[in-house]
Amino acid sequence: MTPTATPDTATPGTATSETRRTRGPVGEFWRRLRQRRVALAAMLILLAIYLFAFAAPYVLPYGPNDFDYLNTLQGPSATHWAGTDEFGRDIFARLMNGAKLSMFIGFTSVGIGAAFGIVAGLLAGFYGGWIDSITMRMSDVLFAFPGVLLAIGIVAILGPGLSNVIIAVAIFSLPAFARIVRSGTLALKESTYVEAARAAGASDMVIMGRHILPGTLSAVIVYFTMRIGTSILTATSLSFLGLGVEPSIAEWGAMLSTGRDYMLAGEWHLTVFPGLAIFITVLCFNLLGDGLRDALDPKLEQT
Amino acid sequence: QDIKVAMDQVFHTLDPQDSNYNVDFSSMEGVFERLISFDEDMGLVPQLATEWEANEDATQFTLTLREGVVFHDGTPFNAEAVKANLERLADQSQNLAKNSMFNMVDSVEAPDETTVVINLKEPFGAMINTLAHPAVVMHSPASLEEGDVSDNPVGTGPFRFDEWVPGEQLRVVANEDYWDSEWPKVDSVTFYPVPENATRVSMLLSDEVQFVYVLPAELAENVESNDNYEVLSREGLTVWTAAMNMNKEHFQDPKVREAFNLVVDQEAFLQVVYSGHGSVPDSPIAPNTQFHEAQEPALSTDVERARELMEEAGYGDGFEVEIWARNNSTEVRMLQFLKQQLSQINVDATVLPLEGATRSERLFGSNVNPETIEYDLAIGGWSPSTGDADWHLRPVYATEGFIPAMYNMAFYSNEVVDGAVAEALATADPEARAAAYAKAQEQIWADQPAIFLAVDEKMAGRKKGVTGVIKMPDGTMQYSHAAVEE
Amino acid sequence: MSAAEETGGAPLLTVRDLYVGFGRNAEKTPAVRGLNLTVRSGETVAIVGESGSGKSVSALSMVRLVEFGGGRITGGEILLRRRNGQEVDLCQLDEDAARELRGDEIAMIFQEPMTSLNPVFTVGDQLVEAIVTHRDKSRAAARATALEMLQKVRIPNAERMLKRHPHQLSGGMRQRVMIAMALACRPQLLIADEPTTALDVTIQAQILGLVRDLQDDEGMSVLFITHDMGVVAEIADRVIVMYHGEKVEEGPVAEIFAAPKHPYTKALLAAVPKLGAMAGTDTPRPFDMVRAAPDAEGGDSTPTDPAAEPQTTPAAPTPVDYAAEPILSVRGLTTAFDIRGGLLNRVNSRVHAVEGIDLDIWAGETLGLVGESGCGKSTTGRSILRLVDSHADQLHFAGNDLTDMAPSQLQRLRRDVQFIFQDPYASLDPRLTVGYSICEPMLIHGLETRRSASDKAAWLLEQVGLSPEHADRYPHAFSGGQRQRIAIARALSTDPKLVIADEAVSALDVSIQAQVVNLMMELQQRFGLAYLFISHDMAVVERVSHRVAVMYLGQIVEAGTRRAVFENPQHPYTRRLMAAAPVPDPESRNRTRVRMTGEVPSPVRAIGDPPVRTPLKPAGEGHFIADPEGFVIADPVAGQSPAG
Amino acid sequence: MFQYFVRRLLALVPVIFIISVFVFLFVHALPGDPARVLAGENATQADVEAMRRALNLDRSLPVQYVEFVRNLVTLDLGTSLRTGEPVWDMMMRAFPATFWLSVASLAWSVVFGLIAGVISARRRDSFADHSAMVLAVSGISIPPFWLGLLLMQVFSVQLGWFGTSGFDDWSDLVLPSITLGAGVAAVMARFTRSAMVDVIREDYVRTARAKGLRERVVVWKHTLRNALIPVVTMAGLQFGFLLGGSIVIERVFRWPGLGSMLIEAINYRDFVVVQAELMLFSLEFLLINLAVDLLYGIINPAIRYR
Ligand SMILES: Nc1ncnc2c1ncn2[C@@H]1O[C@H](COP(=O)(O)OP(=O)(O)OP(=O)(O)O)[C@@H](O)[C@H]1O
Ligand SMILES: Nc1ncnc2c1ncn2[C@@H]1O[C@H](COP(=O)(O)OP(=O)(O)OP(=O)(O)O)[C@@H](O)[C@H]1O
Ligand SMILES: [Mg+2]
Ligand SMILES: [Mg+2]
Repeated sequence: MTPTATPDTATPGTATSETRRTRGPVGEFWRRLRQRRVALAAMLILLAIYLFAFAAPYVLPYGPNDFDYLNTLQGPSATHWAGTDEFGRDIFARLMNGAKLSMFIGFTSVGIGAAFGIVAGLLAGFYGGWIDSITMRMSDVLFAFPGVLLAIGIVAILGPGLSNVIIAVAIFSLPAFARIVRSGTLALKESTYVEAARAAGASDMVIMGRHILPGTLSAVIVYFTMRIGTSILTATSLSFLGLGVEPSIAEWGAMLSTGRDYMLAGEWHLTVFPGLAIFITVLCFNLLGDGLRDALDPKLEQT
Repeated sequence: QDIKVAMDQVFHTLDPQDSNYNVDFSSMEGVFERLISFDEDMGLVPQLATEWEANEDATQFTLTLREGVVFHDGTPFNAEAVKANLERLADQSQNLAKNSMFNMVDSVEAPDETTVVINLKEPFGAMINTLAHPAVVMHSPASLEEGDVSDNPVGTGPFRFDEWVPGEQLRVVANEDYWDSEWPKVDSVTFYPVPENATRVSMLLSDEVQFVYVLPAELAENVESNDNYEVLSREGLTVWTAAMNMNKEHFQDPKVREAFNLVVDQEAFLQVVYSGHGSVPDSPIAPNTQFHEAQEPALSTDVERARELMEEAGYGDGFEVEIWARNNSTEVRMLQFLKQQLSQINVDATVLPLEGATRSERLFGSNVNPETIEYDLAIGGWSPSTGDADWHLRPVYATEGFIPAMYNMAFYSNEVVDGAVAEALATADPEARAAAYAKAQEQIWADQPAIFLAVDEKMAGRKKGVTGVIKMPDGTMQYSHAAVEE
Repeated sequence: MSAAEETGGAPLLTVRDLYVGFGRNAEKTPAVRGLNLTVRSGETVAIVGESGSGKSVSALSMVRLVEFGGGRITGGEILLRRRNGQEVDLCQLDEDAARELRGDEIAMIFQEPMTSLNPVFTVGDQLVEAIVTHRDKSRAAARATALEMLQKVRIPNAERMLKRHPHQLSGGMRQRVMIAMALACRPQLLIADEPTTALDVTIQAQILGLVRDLQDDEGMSVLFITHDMGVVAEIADRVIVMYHGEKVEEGPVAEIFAAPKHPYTKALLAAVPKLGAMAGTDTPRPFDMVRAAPDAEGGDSTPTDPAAEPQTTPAAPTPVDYAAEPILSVRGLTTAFDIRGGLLNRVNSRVHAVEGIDLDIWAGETLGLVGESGCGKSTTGRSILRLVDSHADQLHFAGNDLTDMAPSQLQRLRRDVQFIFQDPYASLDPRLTVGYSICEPMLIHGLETRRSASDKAAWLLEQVGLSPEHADRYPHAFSGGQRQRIAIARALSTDPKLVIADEAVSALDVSIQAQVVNLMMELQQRFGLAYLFISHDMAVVERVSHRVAVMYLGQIVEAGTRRAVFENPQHPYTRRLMAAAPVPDPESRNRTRVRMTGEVPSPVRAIGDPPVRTPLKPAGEGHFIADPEGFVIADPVAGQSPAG
Repeated sequence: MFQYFVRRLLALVPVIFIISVFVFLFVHALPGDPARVLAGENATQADVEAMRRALNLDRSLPVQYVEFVRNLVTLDLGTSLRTGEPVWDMMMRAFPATFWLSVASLAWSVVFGLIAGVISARRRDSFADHSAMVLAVSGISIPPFWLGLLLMQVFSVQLGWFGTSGFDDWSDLVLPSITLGAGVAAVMARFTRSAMVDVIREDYVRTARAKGLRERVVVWKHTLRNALIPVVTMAGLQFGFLLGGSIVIERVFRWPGLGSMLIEAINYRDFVVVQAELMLFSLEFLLINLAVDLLYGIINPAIRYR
């Protein structure tokens, strides 16, 4: 049974097996993801938006902060594709320049929340006992606090600004992830295949990371991709309350919230275009999320 | 007939004497009366007092009262009632919001039924205007005894209080026994607090209310364009400025302050921030304020000259500034505008919109130190509710007004101004006061301790056919003479 | 098809040239290739065959459920004569028409009984639902029918059972509920896919008897899929043998047993373990190896004739050195599961799953552990590996004391002790390819590089009769038996010293079983591997064991050398177990088998009321029994669920 | 079950205690001084000091905390710093509006979300699935205030079908609850879909099919019921979101509920009200989620209470 013993009973199969290599779970995942066209397209669009955001200053005729008081509140036209805002700034230029920041806020804040939440949920579900009690009670506390309020509080205490907005959104995303992962973990840790991994000598880290976590990810991904939208919108509420990023910075949420004053006055383009930008981004994230989720589930491969 | 009004804030209290808020004054305008009131142009008009006079050095004021007036609870209105109210205002231990306005009152006498004499500890030339302040209402002495004036107001006005559901609505109904038999002409007036601008306007446009109080400038056109509604617009008393912190070295140089005023385009400011509804200031105080005097030269915009001045002052490469303001959308727009304008003279602005309570803590908190306070520019608007120059020039531009005590955020201190303000207070003679205030305005205009931005318009939306519900330049509204045309 | 004419009445179900495939290349590599078969009314047809040969897939096709598992019928027809005499082709029906037939005219019992009942509805609701779907009955009437069905399948306290949820039932009871549900509408045809595989002999016997009784009453036809030749001998009229997706032989049961024609059938029958076959020997003996060569071409498979090409019978086992220290030595192993309840969530009773067991296993030795369902066999295995909290006076493995070993040390030691879980599907991570699952233990212990681990995994797959290509597939794409072999391959990957094999070969057809058992024995000889072989199949245990322990209600009631225990069973419980084993010989089918009724008495006891331990006493050389005095034959314990 | 319930209720006590500390610290960590705010910008230092004494804010934090807890225990809750009104009365006045708004929003969004989720899980990658996805994404990427104002313009101002605002009539619930529930409906739809996809291949679903049940029954009864656990968990958690979201919605629709009251109170640093209201929110949330836990057992009897 040692490798040296192999040749004794070796069949021709071993010869072919020289060339093959068992893919790890990650490799398998990529292989399946590659088959999902829609998800890949969504990923490319996101990437394109993000990259274009870097190119925007060199490509577009207007900068995000070029004001023009003679042309304020213009509707969409050939010169200003998405119209201008109350300072006569080109909304399209602001949108493109803002993509970087908004996507960063959406993704990073949820990402941080998810990372901590997942770890907390895994540990709580897996070890139970006081770790579980503390984690869950903390999440009860955080949860019981309306999210926007928590964000208001955090920003009010830490002061406004980009990083604090991210922290605020991250903190109140955290308990949801912890809950989702914990409940999945509770179910999976009793499963026979986890016991089998333990019997094979796997450490707790391996068991949690390789056998339990992937099983909880489908719900996590769904929540994660939805949450990105919510988090950009939370940034909107914060901006509206004057607690967001610096007001002159082109950030989608901030643009939406300041445009609101002009909605009723008939200047819909001030809010529609940033809204559309958020919508497309969130849609792409969700399509990508669906792809990731399906790629995680080998049973869905053939249908 | 019933009139419904949408207000921009919630009501805080039903006792104007204990409030700092225009909504409270406005909603109680029909329930309470003052001794002296303002007309639409902030001119003084008799209300419960028919005549008034002051002694030479402005330390004693004598008022003659209207006869035949009774409070809603039947208590007669007389000199004792006035004495009770004024003593309440002067009693600093009451902790009322408006106590400090009356801290110079020494005693109040009621020699007969219809005469009241107010004795001051020191001269105070602005006393009559102070008495006309919308907070200085006459409560029924009986209700003051009862002690529940903050939620059960009893006055002498054409409307009596009916019900208040905090956060939801406030209703007053016609007082059949009003002393002026011509009024009231409507059966009730109901006020709804509606902080959301768009909702407020939507309520008017769908006929749920007949009057919106505080109509945001962006939405004025919306109302105007509809045949059934009209926009009431009055030039207000508020002068918007960005105070330049003169404890900062760069603002001690007059050239820099001049450059800042030159680089900012006030016309554009009006357009961007107020959709054109307002005017460019021509003095530190607003045209409707008593003793206003237009100053020369008028504000102008000259970016080239501004650059030169900065060059001369040694700041050709500019410097960094921090600008503070409130976090409402109007002031946030001001912040952005200033940031853009200042960038033309290489001044790099960090803007900081502050949430209300945080702002008052950082500007007016007890541990505020003028020497170390961080802002370079602070945006603010000041309106003197007395309609008198004193309550603008003294808190905003006199040395005694340094924050956190009052409202001098520029830490502007000038002997001429301080002297003129004191001089004007020492007399009740309008001409002498006018001369002193002219001197002060001139000096401030020359020194430019602030970037003068705008005098905004106070706007309200009204259903056509409704009359007598009006907006005042000080930002309050009046409805005693409300009527609905058929 | 000549043999078919001999039994039964008119053809009820006729399958012609059926092809079924999976996934993208459903056409290219079908799992079922050109299957033909006929079932006549009143007849019982058994399908036997290699594990993974397409038995389950064929059955699922006949009820048109294979589509829902990702399969596709790519050719052929399935003709059913309906009750009204009309003949329909199931392959051509749309989903709605097929649905009407399902449960009404054709009913099916699935291979996995434990997960086939919906956990959120009561047993009664699920039964009633099946009835009202097809019969124009009121719910009350349907309920009465449901009750009647439950009584028919001899569920004690049927009235109360109706209100229970599946999780409150033991495995055997769930299986009977499934049968009741399948029979509720009195179908013309019952398709039963390995209905007894997961069950121990006693319950198995009970269920077989039941199916037969019901068939007599209702006159329905049965298509019975199994790999247990004993069951076939007992129940079938006709046998169909499948191999590699095709039918290779068909005939009346007696004929097939007496004179198998196809080499695979011969191999199959030769590999059937028979209880008592080992009489007179002391050591285990490998099966006579009749490996049917995997057909490389994928064309017509012609397994090598065992007679023509006799496989090398492995050398006689090397004797075990009993003088040495045992590799595993257990004293007083006790495992109890707490049951909590009450306001303060205190422990108020315990499941005494294992109660003071002593075991020794020497290197190179196989210890067979037998006993009926729920007696604590699996728990014993898990306790030895310290996968559950348990107490032991002594737990020595290869010179290490496991009783209070740090978790990290324990992890390292687990390389040397491997566990093959009873339920192979559940023990494989559904999100990992089986290749990776097999590699994982090697990678965890740093035994191999990724590449060399892959090679070894491929080699192991071949050893258990699968092909290296299977490494890239996921567990759900395998048949029951294939999964079990994957689990075995994984357990062998780290070159362990001790393997705990919990029902490791129960789902395998006998030919593969023989192959796997031989592999295990070969490894034992070459590397001195020790096995704790847990099984309810008495014949296999007899074949593989050096020594045997019989377990009842958490305690060992008889232990000794295999020869002593099997040739001279002393304890009444042991005797009863042996009597319940099915005999793979159609000639002896009418003998009255001992049918045990009722459930195993409950190991659940209130706190402070521990079970009495009955110590073992010598009963001959190398043979011990517990005092039979204390032993009471279990009465039916009404509705007692195994875990409180 | 009952015992479990009582046990869980008891377990809430420490949580509530932690929350009370948290709430207290949160409130007191907010920059801004209530005395300062309440005194108004024109007030002098002396005014502010007087105000501070009048409001008992000059006492040490621990003393204030003890007072806060005592108020909680006796359900007295104290009086508003700003209006002097008993906080209990204020909350009881505002509670029904918020309650009905949350319930109406949750009800429609859960029903809608479930239906949309099931349909898209059932027909993965179909037109219906994609439409549901686009709707769901709209639901979370449209800011509530925007949707609210839009609905108000169309249905109140233009069409005149509903009142713009306020809560005088049950029909007033329609627009705000649609606005508030949109995000929740989206989350529910996505989660339902995901959970259904997980369950639909289980063995017992195959059994249901083998019984010959109608596809509708298989999907809506056998599959959905099992998929409901994660969905119900989410619904419980969304309740917290509703409470938070109602702050914005209440403002737009002039809803006389706790949300607008809370924002007012925060603006004025009316600590007593903020504390009491945060405690109420928390308690409500905890109870809802306790109810969700109990629901688990009803949905899936195999879930054992520990
Ligand atoms: N979902 C699937 N995808 C791909 N292949 C599958 C799938 N399900 C089954 N198979 C393959 O089809 C073949 C037949 O499987 P089936 O389950 O019918 O075997 P079986 O004869 O029932 O075996 P056992 O006795 O082990 O249950 C096997 O080789 C299996 O790997
Ligand atoms: N985690 C657990 N919690 C509570 N009771 C348990 C647990 N695991 C097993 N049991 C109980 O312990 C007893 C022994 O179970 P075990 O699985 O060891 O039986 P077994 O002999 O392997 O039976 P089978 O042949 O059916 O596999 C049973 O009554 C079972 O219900
Ligand atoms: Mg099978
Ligand atoms: Mg077992």
